[in-house]
Amino acid sequence: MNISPGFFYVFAGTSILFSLLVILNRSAIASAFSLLVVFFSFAGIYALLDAHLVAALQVLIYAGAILVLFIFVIMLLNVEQASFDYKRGRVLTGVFAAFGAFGMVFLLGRVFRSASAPAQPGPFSPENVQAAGGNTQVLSELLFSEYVLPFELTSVLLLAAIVGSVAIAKRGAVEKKSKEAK
Amino acid sequence: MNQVEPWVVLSFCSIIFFIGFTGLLIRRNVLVVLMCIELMLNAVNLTFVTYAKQLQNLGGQVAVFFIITVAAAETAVGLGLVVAMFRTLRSVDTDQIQLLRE
Amino acid sequence: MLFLVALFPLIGFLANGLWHALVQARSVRSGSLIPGLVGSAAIGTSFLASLLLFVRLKGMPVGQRVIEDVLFNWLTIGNLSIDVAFRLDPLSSIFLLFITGVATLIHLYSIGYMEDDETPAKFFAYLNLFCFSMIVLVLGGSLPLTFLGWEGVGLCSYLLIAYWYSDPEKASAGKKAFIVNRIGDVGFMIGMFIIFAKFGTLDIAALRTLVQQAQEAGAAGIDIGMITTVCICLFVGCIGKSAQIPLFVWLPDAMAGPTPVSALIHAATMVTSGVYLVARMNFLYDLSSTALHVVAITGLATALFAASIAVAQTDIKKILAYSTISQLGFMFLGCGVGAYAAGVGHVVTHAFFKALLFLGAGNVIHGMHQQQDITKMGGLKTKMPKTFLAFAAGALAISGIPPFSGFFTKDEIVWRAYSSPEGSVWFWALALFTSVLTAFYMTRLFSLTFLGKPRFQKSAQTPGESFRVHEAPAVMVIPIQILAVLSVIGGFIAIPHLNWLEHWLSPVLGQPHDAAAAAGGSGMEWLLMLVSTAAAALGIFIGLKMYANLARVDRIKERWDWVTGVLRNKWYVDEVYGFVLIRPIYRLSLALWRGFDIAVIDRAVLGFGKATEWTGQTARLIQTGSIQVYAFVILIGILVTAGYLLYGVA
Amino acid sequence: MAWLDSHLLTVIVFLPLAWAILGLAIPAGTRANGFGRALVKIWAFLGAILTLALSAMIYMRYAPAGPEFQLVENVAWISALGISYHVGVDGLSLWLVLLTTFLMPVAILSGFNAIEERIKEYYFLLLVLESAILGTFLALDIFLFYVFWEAMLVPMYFLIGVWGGREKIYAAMKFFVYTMLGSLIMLVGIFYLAYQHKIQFGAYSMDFVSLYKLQLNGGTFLATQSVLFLAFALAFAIKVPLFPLHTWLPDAHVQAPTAGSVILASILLKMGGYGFMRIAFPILPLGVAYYQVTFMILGSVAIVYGAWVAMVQPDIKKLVAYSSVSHMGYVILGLFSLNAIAATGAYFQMLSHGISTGALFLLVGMIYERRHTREIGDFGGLSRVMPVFAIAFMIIVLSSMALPGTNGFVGEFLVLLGSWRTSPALAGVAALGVIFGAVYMLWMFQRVMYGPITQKENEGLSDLSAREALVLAPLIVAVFVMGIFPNVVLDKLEPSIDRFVARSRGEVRIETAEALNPRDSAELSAILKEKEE
Repeated sequence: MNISPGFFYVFAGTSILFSLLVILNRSAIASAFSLLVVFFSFAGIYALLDAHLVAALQVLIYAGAILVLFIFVIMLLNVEQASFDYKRGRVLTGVFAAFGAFGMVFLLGRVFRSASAPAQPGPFSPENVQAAGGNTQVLSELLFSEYVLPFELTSVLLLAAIVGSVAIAKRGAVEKKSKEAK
Repeated sequence: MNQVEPWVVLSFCSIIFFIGFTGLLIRRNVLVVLMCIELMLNAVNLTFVTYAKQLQNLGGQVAVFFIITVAAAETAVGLGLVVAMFRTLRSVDTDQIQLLRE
Repeated sequence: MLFLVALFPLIGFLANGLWHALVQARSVRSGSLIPGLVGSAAIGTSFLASLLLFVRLKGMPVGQRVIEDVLFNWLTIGNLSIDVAFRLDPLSSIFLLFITGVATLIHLYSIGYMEDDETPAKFFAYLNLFCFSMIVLVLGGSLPLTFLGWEGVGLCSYLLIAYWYSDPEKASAGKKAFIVNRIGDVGFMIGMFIIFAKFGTLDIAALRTLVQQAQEAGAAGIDIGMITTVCICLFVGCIGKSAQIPLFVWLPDAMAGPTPVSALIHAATMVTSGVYLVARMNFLYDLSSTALHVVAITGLATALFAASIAVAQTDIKKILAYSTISQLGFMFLGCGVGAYAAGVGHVVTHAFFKALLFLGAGNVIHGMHQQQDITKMGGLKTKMPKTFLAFAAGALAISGIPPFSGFFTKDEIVWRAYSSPEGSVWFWALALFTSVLTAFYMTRLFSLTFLGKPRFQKSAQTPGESFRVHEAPAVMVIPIQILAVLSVIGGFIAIPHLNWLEHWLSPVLGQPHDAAAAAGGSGMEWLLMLVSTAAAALGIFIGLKMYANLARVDRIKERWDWVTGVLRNKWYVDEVYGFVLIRPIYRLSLALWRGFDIAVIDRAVLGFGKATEWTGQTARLIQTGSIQVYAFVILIGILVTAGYLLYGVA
Repeated sequence: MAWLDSHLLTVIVFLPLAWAILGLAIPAGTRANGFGRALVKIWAFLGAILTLALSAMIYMRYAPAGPEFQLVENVAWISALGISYHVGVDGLSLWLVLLTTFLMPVAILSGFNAIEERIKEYYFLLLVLESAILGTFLALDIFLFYVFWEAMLVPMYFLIGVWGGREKIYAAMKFFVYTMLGSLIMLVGIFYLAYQHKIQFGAYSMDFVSLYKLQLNGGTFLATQSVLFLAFALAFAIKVPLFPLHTWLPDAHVQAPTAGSVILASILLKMGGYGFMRIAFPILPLGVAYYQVTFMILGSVAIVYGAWVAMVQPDIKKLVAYSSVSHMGYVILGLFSLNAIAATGAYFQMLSHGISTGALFLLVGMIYERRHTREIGDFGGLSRVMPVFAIAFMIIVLSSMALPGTNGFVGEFLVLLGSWRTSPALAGVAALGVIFGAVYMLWMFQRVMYGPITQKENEGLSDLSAREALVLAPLIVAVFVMGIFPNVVLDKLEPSIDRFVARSRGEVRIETAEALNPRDSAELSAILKEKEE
């Protein structure tokens, strides 16, 4: 694929390193910041793969919205002191999980490697996309034409998520109130 | 040597995915578990984008768009749950929530 | 026309049965007159119809004396087709006549006997049902139809023996009768199965034709071993129904029923149906001398055995019951030596005199207020003169004194036992000895009951001066007087050499062997006749002599106590059966239920359940409720599956 | 009318269900007045009567000389798997349907006084049960058959478990687990058959008509057919129930309410026999041949064993339950004899067992209602206080012990007559059942009805009421009609029985069954093929 190996390996190495930090760091807040680095590295890889819109969304939504939310909740709950030293069973699990994960990666890598290239590439070659006005424009057109129904449905999903999180977060409060009333 | 083969990118995705999965298994903090899920979702996103590039089909990127939306919704609900759980249990330890057991 | 004979008793049964179910069951006393008259009218009409049919049959040419009446097809499956068809031929006409005739008399008698009963309608309904079944048995044109009657009479016998069901012993006696009969019935059924498997038909006439054709085709056309099996299987049925060794045990117990029932069912008609069946299937028995020998030896052994028991009994009805068994043995002896006509002849005369004896005993019991022990009777000659006379005729007839009916038919059997190609001197000698015994025990019974001095005043069982022995009412006397006349003259149907009966039956039973020529001419026959008369006279003489002095009898009894004890206890046959068959089966059943059904099968099934539960409990441990553990398991599952897909296949 | 004509079977199958659902609308809870409760009972009774009337229409329409299945309805259901809604009637199903619709009003009527709690649910379940049973008998698609077969379990489970006796839960569970075990294994068999059909004919099919054409006689034909046969036979043998799989029956019977026992004994047991006749035999003739001897032995053993164990039961219902084991042994013996006479006898025996055992349970239920005990020892001398009951009881007892002239005789006689041709020895053993049948029945009758009245409570018992007489009368009439005019049944049955025998019997007889081995497979398959054409 026509991407720069140098950048790719830098980004990939960074994200693997910081991913490991995410899961190994004892402090939740440290994990969250490690995750931020991973997100940015991913955005870089997206950009390398000519997925400009996705790269932007990655930065905006993941790094900008979701992660902020995480950090906010961590701060809000202030659970730092609920420390998380790994129990003995947990370490064993980790070792097994690591072995399992390694096995899976090995298997998947073998599959990916042996998979043959597609006989007929699709119409969206970089040249065509460039000619049609760039990645963002083409993607937007697709979203509003072919994928318009799922696109509209996402709004329903988001609405449901909003209502759901409000309901969940609020229920405890309501219960508390009713308890106090009694 | 100035090419990156698709399988390398895809394998990288699977590495990230399984790092996330391992985290899912070993961490007891629900918040970190949720972060691991985000990590896994990102790995999948990257797979989509890689295939979109390889197959010259933008459907993959559209899918990523939707996944990001779903991830946002999921995080909202998930964190709401964490807050609710913290309120009742005063803890975010997964070992405390074993309601499925009985 | 023919079915009417059976229809009348059926109507009588339904009428009386409905009357009982609707009215009498609600404990409304109505006396025995109306149901009795209904029942008697039903069977009486049937008797008249039989007479008419008999006359019609007689008017036909000898070779074609068959009246057939096909009512409807009972069932048809493939090559099995059974019609409900009645068939009247000379053999069944004889049976039909005496059955309906004797039954009519006994119905009339019962009006008097059952006067004080609570549910006479039920009684007469059962009697009518019995007559219906008996008529079906005799007229049935195919084996299944005969079997219908066969089981039907067994049922009625059960119902009537257990008629006074409040007494557990009587109820048990009924059950015993039915079950022992059932054992025989299985033999009958198996006989039918073999016949159907080999000949493909169950119709008697068709079977006869087939057998004859096979015979004509030569010795190769027929499998004698199979015929022998069939004959013996059918004979097992006869053993059950006609109370032969080893299935005779039910008949003495059956005396628990009302006396008219004993007279009708357990003396005159039902028990002789075994003889009817053998005579009916004579074309099969003729082919197998093994089967004939089995019949003859069983009959002879039973005759001797039962007579020996009868000598020691004290219950008037039990004596008559054993006498019946013994006489049935004679009939089978006759059939077994190939002299079916002689057997049938004895059936007829036996029906007359044994019905007479039972009804006479009924009068005695009625007069003595349910006393049945002959040692507590005596001197009834003057108290019941009419019964006495009639009873005397019956006793002489059964003892075989000429010219009473029993003499002719019994002597015919004894003679045939000697002269027939199937017979032998031993048969003759044992039969003769049995007739001495017969004469002896009848004389004993007669003497203890009617002669001597009354012994019943002393009996503590009869309270106060209300006890008065009386003669029975007319309705109970006239039937036995008619029977007495028949017992005297009935034998003339079978006078030697004129033998009307044998000629009448010959289309069915075949021409009799020219026996006289075979065994030393008619001189021998006359000689043996004299001998047997003398034997009977001897028996009577000993009996009279002995029981004139009762004190001496008691002394003899004491001296020979072990012999009389065995005889009094009927050779302990019931006890042996109980020990060898009934109790082991009962225990085995109990053991199977508790030890196998519950202990093994149920435990195995419940063990299955327990194992499942244990598995579940164990598997539950995996369900930690921790999502992370679940996820780990998922990971392993995916790993294994993917690994298998990649490396396992190909 | 034309619409009804073309959908008669569907209407019959679903009418009770619809009727039951409508009946739920009647207010008959615990606080309802007597009128509502009476209305529920009458509503259910009317539903059953209406179904009976409709099934009489089937009887009129069914012409034995016509095509094999009549009044057929066939609608595709799950086409990908070849499953269709296919119903139709032939001689085999006709009489069992009639038996069901005939007994259902009787069973419903019998419980009018006995069931006092949750009556609406009770009658609802009874009607649902009727729908499921009718569906099982009328289905011509093996999957549809299975669906109804399983659906029948649920109402029965609740009938035993809710309105049953002291150990109702135990009995209901035992019943359920036993039956379920068998039917799950059958389900595997069903899928294998459909799969084989795809292999042989290129498409999945679950239709009986097409499954009958299967030739499961490949290289390992004996293994295939014998394993498959066992899979089906297990389900059906549990249902029948065949010794030694019978132990659920006594418990279920004893604990079930009267109507439940009646339906269980009279109809549900017949589903086992029907399954054998509809599925196991025609589809797997070689399997039949392979297991013929085994099953005939089991049948004969069941006859004698059931009779012996029945003899020593202290509880009347248990006695009747074990007598069912004995009677159904004749069915197995007859079916496996593989000839028309025995098969007809077996079928007839199923019907007559339905009538007479159903009646026995009703009778036992009647005295149970009066005395609240079923111990034989608690009775004695009832003839005196209940003479009409005694008459009815006697008639049914006689029918149960196969007296000629009653329905029981025809079945037993034909089974024994037919099986004698196949195996005289086993028929001889089975004939012993005739004796023991008389022993346990008469002994029970004697202890309950005869003798003096030993217990005070028995003195004041009332005789049959008009309703009870009405319950028993049709059964007693059926006893005699079937005994004296069996041709009424046989006429409509014969062609179906002939087809059944022709399908299920190869040339393979009992003596050659042992000699069967794969070497003969070519020969056998040739003959089978010939037979199919």
